[in-house]
Amino acid sequence: MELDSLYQEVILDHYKHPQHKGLNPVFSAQVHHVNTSCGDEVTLNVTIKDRKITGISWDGQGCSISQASVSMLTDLLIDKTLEEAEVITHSFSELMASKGTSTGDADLLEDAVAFAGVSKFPSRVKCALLGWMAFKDAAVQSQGESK
Amino acid sequence: MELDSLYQEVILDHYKHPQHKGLNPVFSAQVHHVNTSCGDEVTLNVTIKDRKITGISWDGQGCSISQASVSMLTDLLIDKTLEEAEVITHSFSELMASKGTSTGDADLLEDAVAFAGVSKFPSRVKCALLGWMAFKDAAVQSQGESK
Amino acid sequence: MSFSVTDIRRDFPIFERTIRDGKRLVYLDSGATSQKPWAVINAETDFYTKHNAAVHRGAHQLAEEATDAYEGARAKVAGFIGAQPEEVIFTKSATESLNLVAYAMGNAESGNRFALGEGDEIVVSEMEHHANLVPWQQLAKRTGAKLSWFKVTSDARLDLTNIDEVITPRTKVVAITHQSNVLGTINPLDAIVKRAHEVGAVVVLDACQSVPHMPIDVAALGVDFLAFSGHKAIGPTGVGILWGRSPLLSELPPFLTGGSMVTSVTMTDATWAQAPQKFEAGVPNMAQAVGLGAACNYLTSIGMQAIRDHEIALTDYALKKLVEIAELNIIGPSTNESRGSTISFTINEIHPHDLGQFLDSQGIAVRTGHHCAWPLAKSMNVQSTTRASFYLYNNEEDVDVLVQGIQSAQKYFGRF
Amino acid sequence: MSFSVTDIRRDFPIFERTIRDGKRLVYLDSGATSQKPWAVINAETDFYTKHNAAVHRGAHQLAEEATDAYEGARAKVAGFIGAQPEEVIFTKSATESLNLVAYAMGNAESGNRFALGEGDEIVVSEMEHHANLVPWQQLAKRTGAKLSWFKVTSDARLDLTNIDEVITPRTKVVAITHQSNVLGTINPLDAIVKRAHEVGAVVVLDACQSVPHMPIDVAALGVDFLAFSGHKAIGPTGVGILWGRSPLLSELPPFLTGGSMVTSVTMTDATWAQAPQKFEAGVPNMAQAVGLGAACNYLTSIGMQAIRDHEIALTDYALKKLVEIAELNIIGPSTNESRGSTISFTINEIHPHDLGQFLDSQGIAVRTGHHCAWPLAKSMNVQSTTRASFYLYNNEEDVDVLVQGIQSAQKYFGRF
Ligand SMILES: Cc1ncc(COP(=O)(O)O)c(C=O)c1O
Ligand SMILES: Cc1ncc(COP(=O)(O)O)c(C=O)c1O
Repeated sequence: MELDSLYQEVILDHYKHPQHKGLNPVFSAQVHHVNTSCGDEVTLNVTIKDRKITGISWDGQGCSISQASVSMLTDLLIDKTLEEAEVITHSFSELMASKGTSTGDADLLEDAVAFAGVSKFPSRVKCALLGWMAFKDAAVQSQGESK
Repeated sequence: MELDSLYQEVILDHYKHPQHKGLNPVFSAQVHHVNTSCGDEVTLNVTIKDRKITGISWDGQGCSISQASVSMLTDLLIDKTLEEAEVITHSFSELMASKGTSTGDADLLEDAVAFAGVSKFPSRVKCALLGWMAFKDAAVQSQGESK
Repeated sequence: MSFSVTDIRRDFPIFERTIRDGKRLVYLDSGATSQKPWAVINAETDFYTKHNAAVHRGAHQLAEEATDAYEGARAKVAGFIGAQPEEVIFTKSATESLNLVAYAMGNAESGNRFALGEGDEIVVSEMEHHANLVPWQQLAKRTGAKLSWFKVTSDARLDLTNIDEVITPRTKVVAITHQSNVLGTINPLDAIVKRAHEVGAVVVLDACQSVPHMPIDVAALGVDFLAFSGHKAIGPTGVGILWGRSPLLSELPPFLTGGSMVTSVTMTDATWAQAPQKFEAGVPNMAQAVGLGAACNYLTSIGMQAIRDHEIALTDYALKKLVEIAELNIIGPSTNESRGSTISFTINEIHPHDLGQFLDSQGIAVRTGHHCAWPLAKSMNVQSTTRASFYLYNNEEDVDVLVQGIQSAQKYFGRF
Repeated sequence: MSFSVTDIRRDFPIFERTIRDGKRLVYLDSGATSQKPWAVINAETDFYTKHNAAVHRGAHQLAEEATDAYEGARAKVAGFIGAQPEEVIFTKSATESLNLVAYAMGNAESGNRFALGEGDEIVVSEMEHHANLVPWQQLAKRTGAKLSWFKVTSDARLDLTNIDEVITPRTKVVAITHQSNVLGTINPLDAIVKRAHEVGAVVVLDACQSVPHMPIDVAALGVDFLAFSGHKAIGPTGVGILWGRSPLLSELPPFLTGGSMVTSVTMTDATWAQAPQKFEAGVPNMAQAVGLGAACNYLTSIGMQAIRDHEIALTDYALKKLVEIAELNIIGPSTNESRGSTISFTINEIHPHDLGQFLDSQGIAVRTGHHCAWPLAKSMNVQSTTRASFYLYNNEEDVDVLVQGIQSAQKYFGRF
């Protein structure tokens, strides 16, 4: 069933056992993003020190894809530099735009390659990207502040 | 040719030789009507004394149907009482609404039965009625004033 | 019985296609948009292939035929809702119809009964679709009028207990939905109309979810304006209706301006034609109007009361089956009283978007999300729901497939 | 030659019918609305029969396909005029597109570059269609801004001699037609765009009569907004386009409000989505957008330059033949320089309405009247004209039939 390529076990696992969920009151940037077509939302508290992401905590409401994606994002990006994060973010965005033609760079994306199947469902790509868009925003904001 | 039923000789004759055209500066009501879909216009100066139409003069610009119709209207209504005029106006309106099924009441409408053919051309009915609608307005106005 | 879903489905070509891997299409998203019968599609084609010309303008045969077709469609729509043709305005959608009234009121100058300013009030409700909420918010902002609203009770009904405080002598307009597109709730209009007219306010009815599904007679409703969309009533996309009482349409200033809605134009000024032309600037959506006329005829041939009865029976059946599902919560009246066939629900542990996706894999089309009624979702304390909405081409088998689909989804997502 | 009117006509089913007593249809009213090829009609039918669903909303396959079709159409239209998809807004007509800009500017609050008030100026011209005149008159009234305009010269051109007095440092917007729907005149834009941008004004182009007839590249034109109607470009009725530069669309407030154009909504407030969604409230005219996409593809397959060349040749031929007719006066440029294939004229002694009626009896469809450009008629000193407008499906034979028809009319009405 094609649905299985969307709902990979690792995705549902992150959905049921989200990582770094629960907002840390200390942060260098806070962003709140909403997927306006369905109402899914995520709040990210990001802490960046000397261009290094020292912490991401989050809260949110939404479908398994959007919530699992934020959860994996935290696993992937915490302790990375902003430069490394940008490479990963870019790679994830490209995977999402691949319409099912890419399997993703497992070295960079690790478990998040499970989202390859999402790219076949255009209406769900937005779900998977919600947290990543929020992170981009947070990165820009905290850079602005550190200047 | 069906066109001949529209452009009866008597209609084109009135168009080329309009009756009572040229505005009389003395009147009890003046009205200006425009057919907004084509721009045809007519101004009527109507004089009514003791519920009798003693004079109608007019000026206008427009197609043969609209202009001939006003011209015939003046011939028909001058020297009639308002009650007689209403009967004639009503009869003419009915003829116009007949979609080609009526030949018109020649006793009442005289030459104006030539407009029977117009009723087959829905877009021209408005042209034929332009002067008659203006007259109705003028009659109402001058009654209002005489009260 | 004369009401045969099998026969009706044959008139709707989309049911010949399949979904995903050859699944039968179970279309339960008519609340968003309805499917179209050949009668409607062919009416548009017929217009384009035989009578296409700009209406009200040309001195040629095609223009005459196009005008007849367009005005004939207006008469059909008028007959369908018990109105006079000159009270029926073709717009592009219910959204435009509602914006039309709101903007036109904003154009009214003082002295006009529609003129609004500080101290005046606009009343809506918490269960409005954004299309019947945001235009009024904006009108309030532009004019300084105050926006107030009816709340929704915990059993998904309009709270009218404080009607006299909500609709006050300062209220100029009450804009309310006939049937909620989320809850299915059908609102009682009598008390609202009575109170509104008592204080001299007009009632604008959002009838998007009622006109397609039940017999509507504008005279009997007592409201002053009514809006609906063709595409939810088996009609084409790109056409909506605004109905208004004649004397009100005469007093209401125009909205869109341009060709065919004027009586005279100079470089600095213009005067307006009578309604409905006053509200139909430009070359209209002729083919779509003609298609909507055909839709009204089709619905009439089936019978609006028959459609309503069919949907009541289907809703009965669906509610009974759905409440049996463990973990399923109906968001809306769980009884079949004063409600339409739109059923929204949530399922603990499965997000609506995931449920919708799973159902889609089974060929079942539902809608998920806030359904363009965000404040309602907040007041019902849900972020998102799954909505199944039924229409004349649905039957009990569709309900069964839905119920099975939900149960399979519970298994699928419960596997860890 | 690859441009074959015979082949093209075969694609347009309406040419299979006859007029009055079996006369061939000679359709010379494309300035009002154009005929539709099967490619367009079938695109709409295909949407309704296979992919119909509400776009941007559902979690099901039909909704995905409908979204692809709708957004695909946007990309086609964008490609057709050299724009980016997100700069292309689907409206119901050019009339709505122009009203959109005017109303949205009226919604701008002080600080916004579009905000207008006393002391500000709006510039139009005497040759505007009512659709590009009345909305600006109304905006001027609502905001207190002043309306000024370019005059038309006796040889039917825009009088730009006083451009620096007409467009002043107080001018906020210049709304101008690309090609007059009466005169056929194509207006030179460079000087207007240059002067407008010099003073910080935006240029809104009414491209109703140009986009269907010549290659258009919005980047090359230099204007800021551009409006046209689908139905004049062999597309469906009920769909129009507003194109605008991205940064301007970002700053311009919305017009119609409702579903799908918001990012969040509370009972009292709402925030807006990005363009183009910000300007497309409600379930859009999906089938019509798809039809317009097909129209763009059809026109591209014929070639817009080939169409322009064909019309230039046809206009050459027609002007030459028409000026030979005694008593005929061309209302518009009598040479073929900077003009489209719309030719208006009067004939001494025969009123346009009577001429149009006579031509109709010969199967020839022309338009008569003021053509929704009343101030222009007054400035050209005519009450009404007859207008023949050509398109890709017309040929020299059509011109010959028209000329014969006019001559017969002169005999017919000259018989007394
Ligand atoms: C130059 C021009 N502008 C605007 C319009 C209005 O277009 P529509 O009626 O399709 O909205 C037209 C056609 O009627 C036109 O010719
Ligand atoms: C209750 C209600 N009102 C208004 C609308 C808006 O209708 P449309 O999007 O067709 O303009 C809808 C549907 O989307 C609706 O369900």
